[in-house]
Amino acid sequence: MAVLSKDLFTVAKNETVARDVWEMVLEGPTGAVTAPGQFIDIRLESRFLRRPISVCDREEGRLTIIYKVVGGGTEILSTLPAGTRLDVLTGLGNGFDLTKCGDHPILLGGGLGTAPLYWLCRALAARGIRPTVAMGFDTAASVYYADKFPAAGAGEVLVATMDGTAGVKGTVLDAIEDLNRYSYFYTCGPKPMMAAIARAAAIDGECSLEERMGCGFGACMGCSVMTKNGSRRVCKEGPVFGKEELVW
Amino acid sequence: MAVLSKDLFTVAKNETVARDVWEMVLEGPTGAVTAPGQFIDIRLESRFLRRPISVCDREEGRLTIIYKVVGGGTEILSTLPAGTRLDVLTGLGNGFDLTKCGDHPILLGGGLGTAPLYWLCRALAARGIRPTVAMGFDTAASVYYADKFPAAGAGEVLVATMDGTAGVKGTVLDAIEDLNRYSYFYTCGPKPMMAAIARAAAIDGECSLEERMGCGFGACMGCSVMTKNGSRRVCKEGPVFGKEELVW
Amino acid sequence: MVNTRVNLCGIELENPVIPASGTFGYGYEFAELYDINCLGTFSFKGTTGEERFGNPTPRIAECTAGLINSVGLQNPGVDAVIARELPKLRACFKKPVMANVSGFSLEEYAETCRRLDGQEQVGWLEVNISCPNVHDGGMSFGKTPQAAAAVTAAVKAVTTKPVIMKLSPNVDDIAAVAAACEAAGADAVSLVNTFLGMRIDLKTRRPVVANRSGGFSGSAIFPIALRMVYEVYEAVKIPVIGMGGVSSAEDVIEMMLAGACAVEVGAANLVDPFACRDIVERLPAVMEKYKIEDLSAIVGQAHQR
Amino acid sequence: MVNTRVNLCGIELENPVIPASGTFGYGYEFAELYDINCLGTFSFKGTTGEERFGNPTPRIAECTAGLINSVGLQNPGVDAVIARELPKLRACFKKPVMANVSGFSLEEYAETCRRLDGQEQVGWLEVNISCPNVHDGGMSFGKTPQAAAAVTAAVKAVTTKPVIMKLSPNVDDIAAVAAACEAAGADAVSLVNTFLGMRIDLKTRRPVVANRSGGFSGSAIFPIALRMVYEVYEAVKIPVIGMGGVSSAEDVIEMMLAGACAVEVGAANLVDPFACRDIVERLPAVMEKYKIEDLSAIVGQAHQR
Ligand SMILES: Cc1cc2nc3c(=O)[nH]c(=O)nc-3n(C[C@H](O)[C@H](O)[C@H](O)COP(=O)(O)OP(=O)(O)OC[C@H]3O[C@@H](n4cnc5c(N)ncnc54)[C@H](O)[C@@H]3O)c2cc1C
Ligand SMILES: Cc1cc2nc3c(=O)[nH]c(=O)nc-3n(C[C@H](O)[C@H](O)[C@H](O)COP(=O)(O)OP(=O)(O)OC[C@H]3O[C@@H](n4cnc5c(N)ncnc54)[C@H](O)[C@@H]3O)c2cc1C
Ligand SMILES: Cc1cc2nc3c(=O)[nH]c(=O)nc-3n(C[C@H](O)[C@H](O)[C@H](O)COP(=O)(O)O)c2cc1C
Ligand SMILES: Cc1cc2nc3c(=O)[nH]c(=O)nc-3n(C[C@H](O)[C@H](O)[C@H](O)COP(=O)(O)O)c2cc1C
Ligand code: FES
Ligand code: FES
Repeated sequence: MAVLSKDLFTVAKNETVARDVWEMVLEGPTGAVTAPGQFIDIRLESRFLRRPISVCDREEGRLTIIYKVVGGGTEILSTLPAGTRLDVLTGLGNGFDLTKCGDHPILLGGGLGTAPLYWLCRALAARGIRPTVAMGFDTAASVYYADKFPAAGAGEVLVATMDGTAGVKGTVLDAIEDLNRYSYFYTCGPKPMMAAIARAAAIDGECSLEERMGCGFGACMGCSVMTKNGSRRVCKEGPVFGKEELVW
Repeated sequence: MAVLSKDLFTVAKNETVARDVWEMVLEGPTGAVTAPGQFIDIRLESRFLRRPISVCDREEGRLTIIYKVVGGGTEILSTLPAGTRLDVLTGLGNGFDLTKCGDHPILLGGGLGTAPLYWLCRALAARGIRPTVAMGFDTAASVYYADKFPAAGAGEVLVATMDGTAGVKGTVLDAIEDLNRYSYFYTCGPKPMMAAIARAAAIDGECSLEERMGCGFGACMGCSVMTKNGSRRVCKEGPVFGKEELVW
Repeated sequence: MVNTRVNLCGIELENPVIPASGTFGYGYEFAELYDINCLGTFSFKGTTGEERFGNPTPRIAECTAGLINSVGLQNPGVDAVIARELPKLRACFKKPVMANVSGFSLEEYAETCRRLDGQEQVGWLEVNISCPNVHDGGMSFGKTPQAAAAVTAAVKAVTTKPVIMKLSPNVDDIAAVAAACEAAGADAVSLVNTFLGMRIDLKTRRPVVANRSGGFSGSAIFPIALRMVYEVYEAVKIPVIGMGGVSSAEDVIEMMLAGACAVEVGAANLVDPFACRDIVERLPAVMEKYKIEDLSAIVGQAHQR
Repeated sequence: MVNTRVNLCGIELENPVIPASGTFGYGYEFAELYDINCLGTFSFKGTTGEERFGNPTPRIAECTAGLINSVGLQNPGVDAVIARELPKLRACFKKPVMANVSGFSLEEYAETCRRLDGQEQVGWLEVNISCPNVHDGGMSFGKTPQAAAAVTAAVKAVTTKPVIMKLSPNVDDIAAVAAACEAAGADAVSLVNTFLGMRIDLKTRRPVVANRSGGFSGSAIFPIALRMVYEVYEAVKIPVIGMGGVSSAEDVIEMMLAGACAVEVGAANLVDPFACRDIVERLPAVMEKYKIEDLSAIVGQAHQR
C-alpha cells in the first residue's frame, strides 16, 4: 500500500502544451510514487486546500504532470516560473493494476484524463505490452501528447474530437471499432464517458475517478463513493476502481 | 493636503542595521510623499491589513524605511529579497511642520521613532537649520543611524541607552541638558517618552503618534485619539500633532 | 454589452456595488481618489442622535483574512452629519445615498431616521440593529424577531423613504429576524453585519482591542454570510442586500446567485481604497466569462433545482 | 524545561494538542506517517448507532482560509467501530482516546455512549450535539440549552467516564448552552464545531456541495471561536476545550489564554497531515519565546484585569 510523503519539489519546467493545458516537471523525491494512476496534491500559498493532479510521468527524481487551467488554483499554478519551490504530497492513491492487462489492452482517455495513461503506457511497454491508446478531446486545440504516445510504447494511437477538427469526429468510443476486441481497458476521463465505456464493455477493466477532496489521503471522508462493495474513498482506496465495483 | 497614491514599489535593498532592525530601500513613484513625518502602508500577501511604516528618507523615486521585526508581518518583510514588488500606499498622514522650528530645534527619537527624524533633519538642514538630535535606545545593539545624522545636517547628536552600553545611561531626556534651551521640539517614540517630553517642555513642539490602524487613510475611524480639540484620526489629521493639542 | 443595472426598492442602480457603512466615511475622502459616481451608491458611516467618540483604542485587530473593529459607532451625530457632512458629500456624489442609522432606543432610531428622511440626497435608510460594539443596547435590537420588528415599525412610522433593516449574524435564526422585519413593514433587509470576534496578544496576554471583543469581518466570513443571504432569500419577498467578505466581482456574482439584489463591500475598502472602483470595472468582463447578460436576472438563481 | 502537561477531567495529557473529530479518522492511518503517541490524545471520527454513508458528493468546497464539509457523519456504526476500528487504533496508540459520538435521538446517544464507555481505551466521551450536516435532528440538540441539557443527562446516566459536550457555534448564546450542560452534569465542554456555510459555483450557478450548505471551518473562524471560548470560560467552572481554526503553536496558546485547558485541531490536519505533530514539536520553543513555563498556568489568563 502506498504511504504518502510530504516534500518540497522544485518546478523544473512549466509550459503550455495545448489550449489552457500545461505540462509541469517537478524535481524532488519520488520514492513514494510507485504506480501509474496515483496522484499528487499540491499546496499553493493563497489557497486553503491542496490541488490533486495525476502523475503523468515519473522518472527517478522527476515527476511530470499535465493540468488544465479551470479556476483560481490552476491559474496560479500556470504562472509559477522554473525554480519555484512547492509543498507536494506524493504517493497518494492506488494506481492501475498492470497485472490484469492481458495481451492487448486499450487505454481510453478523455481530456485531462489522458495524462495518467502516459506513464501507464510506458509501464506496460516496459513489460512488453503495446497497448492501443484512444484519446478524446473537444477540439483540435485541446489535443496534447498524441505524438508522444508511440515513443511511449503505444501500438496504435487513435484521436477523436467532438467537433471533428482532429481525428475522428465524436467521442473516444467512436474512434475505436470494437471495445470488446481488446483484452482489458483502462480509462480516465469525464464520468459520462467512463460510464458509456463501462456499459459498452463486455471485457473487464478499470476506471480512474475524480471527486472534490478535503485531504487527499484518507482522513476526512470528503471523497467517498458508494460502490457495490460499500463506501470507498476515491483518494485512498481509489482513484482507480475495477469496472465491476462501480455503480454508474 | 496629502493625497494618497497606490503603487507598486520594488525592494532595492533590505539589510539589517541593528538588532532586529532593518533598513529597506523601495523604488517607485514618490510624488505623493511630500513631508517628513508622513508614513506609507505596505501590503503583504499573507496578511489582511497593511503595515504602516514611517518614511525615514525620501529622494526622487526612492524611499528608505527603517523597521523593527516585532511580529509576523515585519518578520516576512525582513525576508524579502531585492527585486520583490510590493503594493504600497504613499502620501499618508500629515508630516512635521518645518516652519515652526525656530533657530535651534531639537529632534527627540525613541527606538524606531528616530527613523522619521532622519528625513526631518535633512529637510531642516536644507533650510539652513542644524538641529540637535537626541536618540534613546534600550541598549547599544539597538542603536542605528547615530553616525549618519551629522552628514544629514545635525548640529549635535546625543545618544542615550537604558543600560548605559552606549552614550548616556538613561532616557533621551537624560541625554540633554535643558530641553527648554531649544527653540522647538519634534519627537517620535514610545508614548511614555513623548508624555515625559511634553510635560518637561515649556517650549512648543510636536509629537508623532502611533495607533493600530484599519485603513491608514481616514476611512474607518480605527485610529481615533481624543485631543483637546476633539477626536482626530492619527492616520489622517496625524500622525503628527502639536503638543498643545494632546492629552497625555 | 452586458447589463449591470439593478433596482433597489424602486431606485435604479447603475451597478449593484455599494461600499458598506463604516468603511467609506461620508464618501468625500474617497472622492479625492476617484470619481465615486461609478458606484451603485454607498452607505455612509453609522449615524446616531448624538455625537459619539466610540470605544477606547486599540480598536483594530488583525485576523487571518479579516479584521476585528471595535470603533463603536464613532460619528458626529445626526445634526452635524446634516450640517457638515452631507453638503460635502453632495459636492462629489450625484446619486441617492444610503443613510446608515444606529440608536440606543426606539425613540432615537425614529428621530434620527426622521431627520435624515428629510434630506433630499438620502435614497434609502439602512437601519443598523446589529452593531456588536455597543454594550448598552444597539446589539440587542437585532437579537430577536420581536425587537427587530419594533425598530422597523418605529422607523417606518416616521419615514417615507425605503427602509432597509441591517441584520446581525450573531443569532440562531437570521431568517426569522428578517421575516419579522418584513412583516413590520421593512422595504428590504441587508446582511450581514460583523461577527463578534476576539484576538489575544501573546505578549501582553490580554485582548488586542481595548473593548476585549469586536466585530469581525473580511473575506474570512464570506461563506457564512453567503449562506445567511441564501436562507433569508427563501424567507422573505422583499429585496435582500448581501454583504460579508465580498472583495471581487466574482464574490458579487456569488452573492447575487444566493439571492442578493445588491451587494455591499466593507473591509475590502480598508485594505485597498480602490477596491470598489476595481470591482465595478471588472464586473462586465466577469459577467461575460460566466455568460451573464443581465445581472438582475441571476438574483437567487442558485435556488433553482 | 517548559512544562506542556495539562489535566483534562483527571487524566493527564502530555500536551494540550488534540486532533479534532472527523479530521483524523480512527488514528491508525496517521500512525503510518508518524508516531501519534506524541499527541495529547485525539478525538476519533463521529460515531453513531448505525452505519452511515453520509451525504451525497461533492461534500467539500474550498473557501478563503477554510473549507466547507458536508460529510454528514459517515461512519461504520458503533459495533463496527468497536469490532474493527478500536483494535487497529490500540495497536498504534497507547494513550486514552476521546470517543466522539453523535445521534438522532436521546436513546441513540445514550446507547452509543454506553457501548463506548465499556471500551478500556476510551478516556473521554465527546458528545457532538452540533453537527450541522444532519438535517433530521443532530443539530437541533445543540440549539437550545434545554435540548443540550437533555442529551447531557441521558449520556451521564449510562456512563462512568468523563463526558465532554461539544457545542455548536450556530447559536445566539453559546455560554447559556454551556451552562446548561454543566448544570446537567457535563464534565467538560468542547467548542466550536463548524459554522453553517455555503459556496456557489459560478459556472453551474448551483451550490458547490450537493447538500447545498455544510460546516465551515479552518483558520478563517479562529477569531469567532476564540471569542466563544472566552465567553464560555466565564460562564462555567468545568474545563473548556477550545477549537476552531487552530493551526499553530501560537494559536494553541491564544486559545488557552482565552480559557481552553486543551485545544483541538481540525481542518489543519487535512491540509498538512503532519500539522499536529509539528504543533507539538514547536510548542516548547513558542512557550519560551513568550516566557511561559507551565502551560496549564496560563489557562484563562486573558480574563485578568
Ligand atoms: C485524483 C484526481 C486527479 C486529478 N488529475 C488531474 C490532472 O491530471 N490534470 C488536471 O488538469 N486536473 C486533474 N484533476 C482535477 C484538478 O484537481 C482540478 O482541476 C483542480 O483542483 C482545480 O483547481 P482550481 O483551483 O483551478 O479550480 P477551482 O474551481 O477554483 O477549485 C475550487 C476547489 O474545487 C476543487 N476542484 C475543482 N475542480 C475539481 C475537479 N475536477 N476534481 C476535483 N476537485 C476539483 C479544487 O481542488 C478546489 O478545492 C484531478 C482531480 C483528482 C481528484
Ligand atoms: C504611523 C505609524 C508609523 C510607524 N512607523 C514605524 C517605523 O518607522 N518603523 C517601525 O518599525 N514601526 C513603525 N510603526 C509600527 C509598525 O506599524 C508595527 O511595528 C508593525 O505594523 C507590526 O507588524 P507585525 O505584523 O510585525 O506585528 P503584529 O503584532 O503581528 O501585527 C498585528 C497587527 O497589529 C498592528 N501593529 C502591531 N504593532 C503596532 C504598532 N506598534 N503600531 C501600529 N500597529 C501595530 C499591525 O500593523 C497588524 O495590523 C509605525 C506605526 C504607525 C501607526
Ligand atoms: C471599521 C468598520 C466600521 C463599521 N461601521 C459600521 C457602521 O457604522 N454601521 C453599520 O451598519 N455597519 C458597520 N460596519 C459593518 C460593515 O458595514 C459590514 O456590515 C461588515 O463589515 C461586513 O462586511 P465586510 O466583510 O465586507 O466588511 C463596520 C465595519 C467595519 C470593518
Ligand atoms: C471533514 C470534517 C469532518 C468533521 N466531522 C466531525 C465529526 O464527525 N464529529 C464532530 O464532532 N466534529 C466534526 N468536525 C468538526 C471538527 O471536529 C471541528 O469541531 C471543526 O472543524 C472546527 O475546527 P477546525 O477549524 O480546526 O476545523 C468535522 C470537521 C471537518 C472539517
Ligand atoms: S479527500 Fe479526505 S478522505 Fe478522501
Ligand atoms: S486607520 Fe482608518 S481612519 Fe485611521
